[in-house]
Amino acid sequence: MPEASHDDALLEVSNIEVIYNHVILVLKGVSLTVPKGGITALLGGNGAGKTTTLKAISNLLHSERGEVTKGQIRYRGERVAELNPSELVKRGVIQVMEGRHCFEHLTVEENLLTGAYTRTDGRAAVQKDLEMVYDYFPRLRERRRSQAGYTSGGEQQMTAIGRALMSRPETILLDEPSMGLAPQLVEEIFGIVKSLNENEGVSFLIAEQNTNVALRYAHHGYILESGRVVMDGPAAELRENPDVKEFYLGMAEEGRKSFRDVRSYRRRKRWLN
Amino acid sequence: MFYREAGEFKTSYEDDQATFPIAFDRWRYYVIVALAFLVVPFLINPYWEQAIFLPFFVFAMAALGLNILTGYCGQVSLGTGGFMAVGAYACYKLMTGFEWMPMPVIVLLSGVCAAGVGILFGLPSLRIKGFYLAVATLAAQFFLIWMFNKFPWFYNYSATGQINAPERSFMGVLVTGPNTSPWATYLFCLSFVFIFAWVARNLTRGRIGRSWMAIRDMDIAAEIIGVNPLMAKLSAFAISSFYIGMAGAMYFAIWKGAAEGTEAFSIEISFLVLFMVILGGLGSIFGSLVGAAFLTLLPVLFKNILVGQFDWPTDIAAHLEIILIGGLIIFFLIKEPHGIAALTRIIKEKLRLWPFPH
Amino acid sequence: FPALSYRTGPYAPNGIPFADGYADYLTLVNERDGGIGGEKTRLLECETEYNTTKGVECYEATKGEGALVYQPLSTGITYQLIPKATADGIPIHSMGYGRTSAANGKVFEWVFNYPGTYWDAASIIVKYIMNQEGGKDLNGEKIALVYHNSAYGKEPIRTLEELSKKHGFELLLLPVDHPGQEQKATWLQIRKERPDYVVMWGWGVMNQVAIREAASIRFPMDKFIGVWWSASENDVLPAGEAADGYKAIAMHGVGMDFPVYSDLKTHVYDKGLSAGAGDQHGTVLYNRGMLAAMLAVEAARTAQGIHGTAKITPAMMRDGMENLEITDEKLEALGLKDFVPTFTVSCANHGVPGLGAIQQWNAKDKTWKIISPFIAADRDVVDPLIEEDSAAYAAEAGITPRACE
Amino acid sequence: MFLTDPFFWEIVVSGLLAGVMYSLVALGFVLIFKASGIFNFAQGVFALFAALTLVGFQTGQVPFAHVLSWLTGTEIHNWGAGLPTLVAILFSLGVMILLAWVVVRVVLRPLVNQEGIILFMATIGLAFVLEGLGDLMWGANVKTLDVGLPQGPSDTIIDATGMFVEKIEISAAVVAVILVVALMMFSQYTKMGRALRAVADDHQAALSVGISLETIWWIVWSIAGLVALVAGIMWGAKSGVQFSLSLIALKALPVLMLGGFTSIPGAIVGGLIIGVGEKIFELYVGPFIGGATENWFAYMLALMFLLFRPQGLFGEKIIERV
Amino acid sequence: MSLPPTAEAAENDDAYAAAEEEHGLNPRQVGPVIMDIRNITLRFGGVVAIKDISFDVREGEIRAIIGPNGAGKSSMLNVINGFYHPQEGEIWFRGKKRGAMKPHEIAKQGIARTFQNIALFKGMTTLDNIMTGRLTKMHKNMFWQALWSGPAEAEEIEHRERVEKIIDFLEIQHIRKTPVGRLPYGLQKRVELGRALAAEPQLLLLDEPMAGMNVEEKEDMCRFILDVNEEFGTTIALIEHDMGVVMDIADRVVVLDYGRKIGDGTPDEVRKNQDVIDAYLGVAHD
Ligand SMILES: Nc1ncnc2c1ncn2[C@@H]1O[C@H](COP(=O)(O)OP(=O)(O)OP(=O)(O)O)[C@@H](O)[C@H]1O
Ligand SMILES: Nc1ncnc2c1ncn2[C@@H]1O[C@H](COP(=O)(O)OP(=O)(O)OP(=O)(O)O)[C@@H](O)[C@H]1O
Ligand SMILES: [Mg+2]
Ligand SMILES: [Mg+2]
Repeated sequence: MPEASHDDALLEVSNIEVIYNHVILVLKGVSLTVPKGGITALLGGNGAGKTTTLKAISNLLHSERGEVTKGQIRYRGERVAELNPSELVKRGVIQVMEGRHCFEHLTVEENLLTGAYTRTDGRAAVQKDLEMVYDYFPRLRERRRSQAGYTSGGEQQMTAIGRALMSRPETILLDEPSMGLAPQLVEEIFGIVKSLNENEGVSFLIAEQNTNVALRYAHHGYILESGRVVMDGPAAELRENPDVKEFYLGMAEEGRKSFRDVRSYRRRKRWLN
Repeated sequence: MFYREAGEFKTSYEDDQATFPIAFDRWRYYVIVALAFLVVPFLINPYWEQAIFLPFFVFAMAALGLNILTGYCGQVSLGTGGFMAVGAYACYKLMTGFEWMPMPVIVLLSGVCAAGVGILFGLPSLRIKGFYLAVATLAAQFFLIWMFNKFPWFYNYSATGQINAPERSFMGVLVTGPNTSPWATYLFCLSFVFIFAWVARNLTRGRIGRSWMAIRDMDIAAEIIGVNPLMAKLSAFAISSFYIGMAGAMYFAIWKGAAEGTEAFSIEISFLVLFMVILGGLGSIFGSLVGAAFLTLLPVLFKNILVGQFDWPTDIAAHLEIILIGGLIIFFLIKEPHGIAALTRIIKEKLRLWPFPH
Repeated sequence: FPALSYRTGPYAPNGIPFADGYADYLTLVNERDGGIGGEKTRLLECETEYNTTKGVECYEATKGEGALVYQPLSTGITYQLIPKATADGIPIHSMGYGRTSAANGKVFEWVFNYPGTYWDAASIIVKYIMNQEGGKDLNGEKIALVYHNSAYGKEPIRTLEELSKKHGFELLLLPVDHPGQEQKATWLQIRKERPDYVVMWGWGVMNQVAIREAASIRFPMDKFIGVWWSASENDVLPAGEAADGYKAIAMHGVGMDFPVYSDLKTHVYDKGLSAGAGDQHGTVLYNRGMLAAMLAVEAARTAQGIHGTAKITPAMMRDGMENLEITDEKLEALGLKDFVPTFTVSCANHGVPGLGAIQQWNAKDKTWKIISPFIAADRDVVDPLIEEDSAAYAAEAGITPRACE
Repeated sequence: MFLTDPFFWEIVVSGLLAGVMYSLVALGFVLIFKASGIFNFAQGVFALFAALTLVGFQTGQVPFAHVLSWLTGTEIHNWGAGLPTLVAILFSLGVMILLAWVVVRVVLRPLVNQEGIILFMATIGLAFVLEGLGDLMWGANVKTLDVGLPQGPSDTIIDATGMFVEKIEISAAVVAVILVVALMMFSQYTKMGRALRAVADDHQAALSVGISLETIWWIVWSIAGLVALVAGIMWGAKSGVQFSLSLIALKALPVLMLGGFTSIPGAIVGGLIIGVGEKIFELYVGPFIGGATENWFAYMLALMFLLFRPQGLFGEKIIERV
Repeated sequence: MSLPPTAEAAENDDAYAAAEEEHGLNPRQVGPVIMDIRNITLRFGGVVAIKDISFDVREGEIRAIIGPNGAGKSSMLNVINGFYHPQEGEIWFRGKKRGAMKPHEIAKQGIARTFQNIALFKGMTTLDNIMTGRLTKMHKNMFWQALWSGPAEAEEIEHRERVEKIIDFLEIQHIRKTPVGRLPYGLQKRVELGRALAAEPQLLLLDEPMAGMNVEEKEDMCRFILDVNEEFGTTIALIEHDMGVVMDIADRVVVLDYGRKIGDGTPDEVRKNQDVIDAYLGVAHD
């Protein structure tokens, strides 16, 4: 897989601190860069702060009573803090939120169309992309007329992703895209990511629990633990790192062990001492 | 560094469930109660009684009730005024019907009547949800008021439909009628609010409270894990209207001494109480009290400052007062949508962390 | 002198002129003759928004400050205050509103409602109607009462029922709920029942809508008579031309052609002392406010006379009110000739004289005009009712009526 | 037996017309609810405020005259000359748009993503502010509003049918129909329409796809302002412009329930049903139970409907899913 | 781990032997059929979510339901706990045919579940959420509740103790008093499991319990599920998209595909089933 060079950084997060409800400190100085045309993976356990990071970038925090208290985020050198979410989308940054967030009263198709809200290049183009999305997710074509609220978890997940694609973004923030999707769909999704990235030069920042897949497709990876970046590097290297192996890929030295006989003690993570 | 949990070791679940797990809070609470019961009665004068304390107690009671329904069980109701009216008229009929009945019993029974009506108007809530329900409860509001105004039996066929509270004494002290002494009415209402705030606290921390909150937060899931929506919702309506009914009874018999359905229990009351609940904090007993205090004091305060101190023309002052109150409400909602109670909680959390920012 | 005015809320349009009139007259008294018997009067205005809770709060707030007499200005508030004030020994003057049976001074020692009560008004209106119909009884005639569905609106019902028995007319009761913006049904009812006269006990927006609706069903305006609270410019103006000919009962003269206005101009308006926006002069309710103030002042004078002191207490004020005497000379002197009929309050009767005239609206030059002499109420209908009701109250409140010799 | 009653049809007609008047107010509610899930209780006060402003411009009142004269001791209450009606209407509309902007900025933006009830309360707070402001600006006395709409009963109809129908209500009906059609067009055939519903469903998701809540809200609240102005004119011409005008909101609520909070045609249909229903009940049943039933009957009627259709006649179905 | 084994666990043992030879299952306590689903068909207007599906769940086993997105898995769970009412077919629970029942009645029968889109009570703390799981087991009436001190408190504490055991078991002591709304997704899933366990169900339905977890957390989750299954003998039916997990911990797997049942049997059988590979697994799973 080609290593995207780092010099032309598209998105720069320089040690941000995020506080919810004025008291809960969640991010304790996170810095990362998303290079133009790169796929960057953001890994980390529950509560590590992945979602928070993405929300900080797409400026959705204040609606959750959270705020960036330190550091700053620049997109193409522009300070994100000064832009409101819709301006960000106009600049081509779009987020797929964790846990679906479809417009439940709208039909699947209407959901997809709202994705094209900021677009100005005429109905025809939009229609074309709609077809594209349906080709990616045939299941959605079948359910296009039914209210999103009544579709299955996975269908909602597809809808959410499709909706993001509809805005012809140049940077996509994916929060746990694989969640609740059938295995072959997961592969397909990342296939789509790959092709968009290679053919259309779309850059990705992907928060993902499915480290296995994520590291296979990403160029560069960051590992977040309780609000701090504890490790980062080219995906290939990370895949080889013993800790990553054990804790994120579930491979012990002797290879993948069955979920039945996982030992209940844990080796202490090296980077924590 | 005075506000600490450190050194607060909970050795048993009792302590852990205590209302005030932190010693500091506990002591402050004792002090306040002591002041309320032992000191204020000696200082109180008619103005404070009429303009501040009685309104506060009455609305605190109503707010407790509404908070149980709206804050804990998530059913928004705009029928508060109507249910208060039920309490008031029940109280009137009881007072005039059974002279011998001791006042506390009358107030309780008034609550019971209201509870009955509450259950009746609670039934639709099984099918109707959210704002639809909220607006639907207005049906109760308007219908009840109309009824009390329409059928002379409710106001003992008096010429104008006014109801006046006859004099009644409890333990040899006048508690209703024009000749009561402030401390008597004060203590009477205080005791009621005190006891029932405590009851509310108990109800909401236990089994019933949890089933209410479950319904509030996600009714379908609640039902699937075994909460019976019928029981939960109706019990919430019943208890809530019971409180509101008692509030109505105190409102009429002890505070106002006379009332006229159409005016005294108008829809404004419903909104006022809802405000108290929301500003104070949905799903918080303490919040109900704070909210009630806040919204009963505020207008009096403004009036006294604007007219009393700066002696502005009353009308300008009055208009300004409305604007200010409206503004403040919005301000608070923005500052902390979950009410003053939540605000204090945050402050506490900050205090715990103090002197560190987080 | 506390004035529990209401310059905001749904009824503000009526509250403002009254309050202004009340205030301006007291100012006049201070400015022109340096107060009452040398004692400057002080006006304690307190905003009630026509809301009992606030009203009571006002009462409690002001009673400490040497309030001599209360003008609750709302039937609701009056009912609240009657027991309180009686207990505190402060007189209430509910002028043409409040609890009618308070006219019985034996029971309601501290409450006064001269110069007239709702029940008087009801019977006066009926009398007037009889005159219109040529003085004979109203057998087979039908009178509809359109009333504000509240304590206030219900007041006249009892009297009218009595009168309908006596004069054999049919009474049709049509309540209108607060606020009364929608009265289509009511007026359809009227179209259906075709009453010969419509009497209205309305308040606030209800009046304006009623007059409109009446016009729009082409009900003859001169057969549509309102009580004195449905008799202000506010009520007729919105209906425009349509309101022409609408009648209402008046307890006092209308318009500005009373000498007192010249005084007001010189001593109050021109000094920029006029209360409120100062745009209400001469309106019906402004005059009513003035009347209230005038009566209060005269009562205070009387009280000073009786007790021979300038500084009077509420109790003395009460005596003053009870022995108040309004004579033509007095009115002449005050520049209010023929403003009100003369009367003398007595220990037993706090509701004298119970006279009222009929005023009619002229939409062209936007003025009211008194079109009848002052008519007396039918005492042998009203008085028994008063007796009865006050007796009931006495029983309920455990008052033993005092003997008035 | 009703049908034989000569009055029955007149009752129906006047019920329908009354219904239209309710719908005018209900429309404002629907718009805002549809577009943001906010139950805007201030709608009634909007109508009052709009009407007050209109009269103010028409008669050339000086805003805050009373306050000014109290502060400065001046006695100006009137510019002397007022504006021609049409201009005045445009100006008032401008004011409403400005108001909408302020509301969005000051009240709504900080409250993004809060539960409905919080926003609902905020709008009540807003109502208070506007009440006070309206009185301060233009004074609390009753004002007559005349925008030159034909007044009084229409003779042609009387001659034709013997029914008394107010001209102004006919114009109200016409205006209402136009409004409804226009608004339906707006929410059906523009991408706005879809965006509105999206916003109502999920503020955050809407933000994330780049819908600017503020713009949407500003537009919608402005339109609601326009609707309020129309309602204010119609009701104001009927009963004079004064505080009570704000209470018409209460007349609109049952209409909303019945028609569905999210449906524009629902507002009209609901209005008509309520209007006719309450009139018939008042006239045929009312007399036996003492009259003045309209207020609660409207609500009871709506309640009955809801028991069968919890989302009202045309409201969006409430999604229940785990 | 120290909840006393429930009655079922005990009675399983005798059924266990029989069960073993009749299906050469791995030697685990698998008893008689506890739930039998017969010819269920579920339609939503046009959509047929489930088409004539039958399968059974045996006492004490871990039964996995897999299938592509929109196959009808969650719907099936909704049918089982009475939230959806199938147009056709019947459900037998513990040998009795189930009539029309409300979800909360079914819950009382001992069926608990977790949800795909987390359905925790956002306004409450972890502790309270799990306590709600025990509502079906608490009975003190309103009067005692109002008094609190006395029976109500005693009951509360008794149940609190059991809940604390579950909290320890799931290793979520540190968030005991945190409002669940603030918890990260993965922990919320864990709390939800706790809430279901609190009801001490006989049949536990899990809808994608491991979605949104990394391997480490999945391992924990598996351990919890296995422990529950082994130590309380709780029967478990779970939906999961992670084949690794399913193949490892499930005793038997049923495969749905757009409403149809295309496979049923032990993991190995299913893994080899060609339809399943085409419809779902894509590449044959390693
Ligand atoms: N609205 C909120 N208020 C308070 N705390 C919050 C809020 N949202 C998240 N948190 C806290 O922030 C921390 C990080 O949450 P976040 O959702 O970013 O983690 P995550 O890496 O996305 O976890 P997961 O992989 O489970 O989604 C968590 O500990 C959570 O408790
Ligand atoms: N209440 C409903 N109304 C209409 N259609 C529904 C409803 N519930 C489910 N469906 C449809 O039934 C099908 C099955 O839904 P279900 O949620 O069971 O899928 P699933 O197997 O859980 O998929 P996933 O793995 O993505 O969760 C889906 O196509 C969905 O759109
Ligand atoms: Mg996350
Ligand atoms: Mg599912």
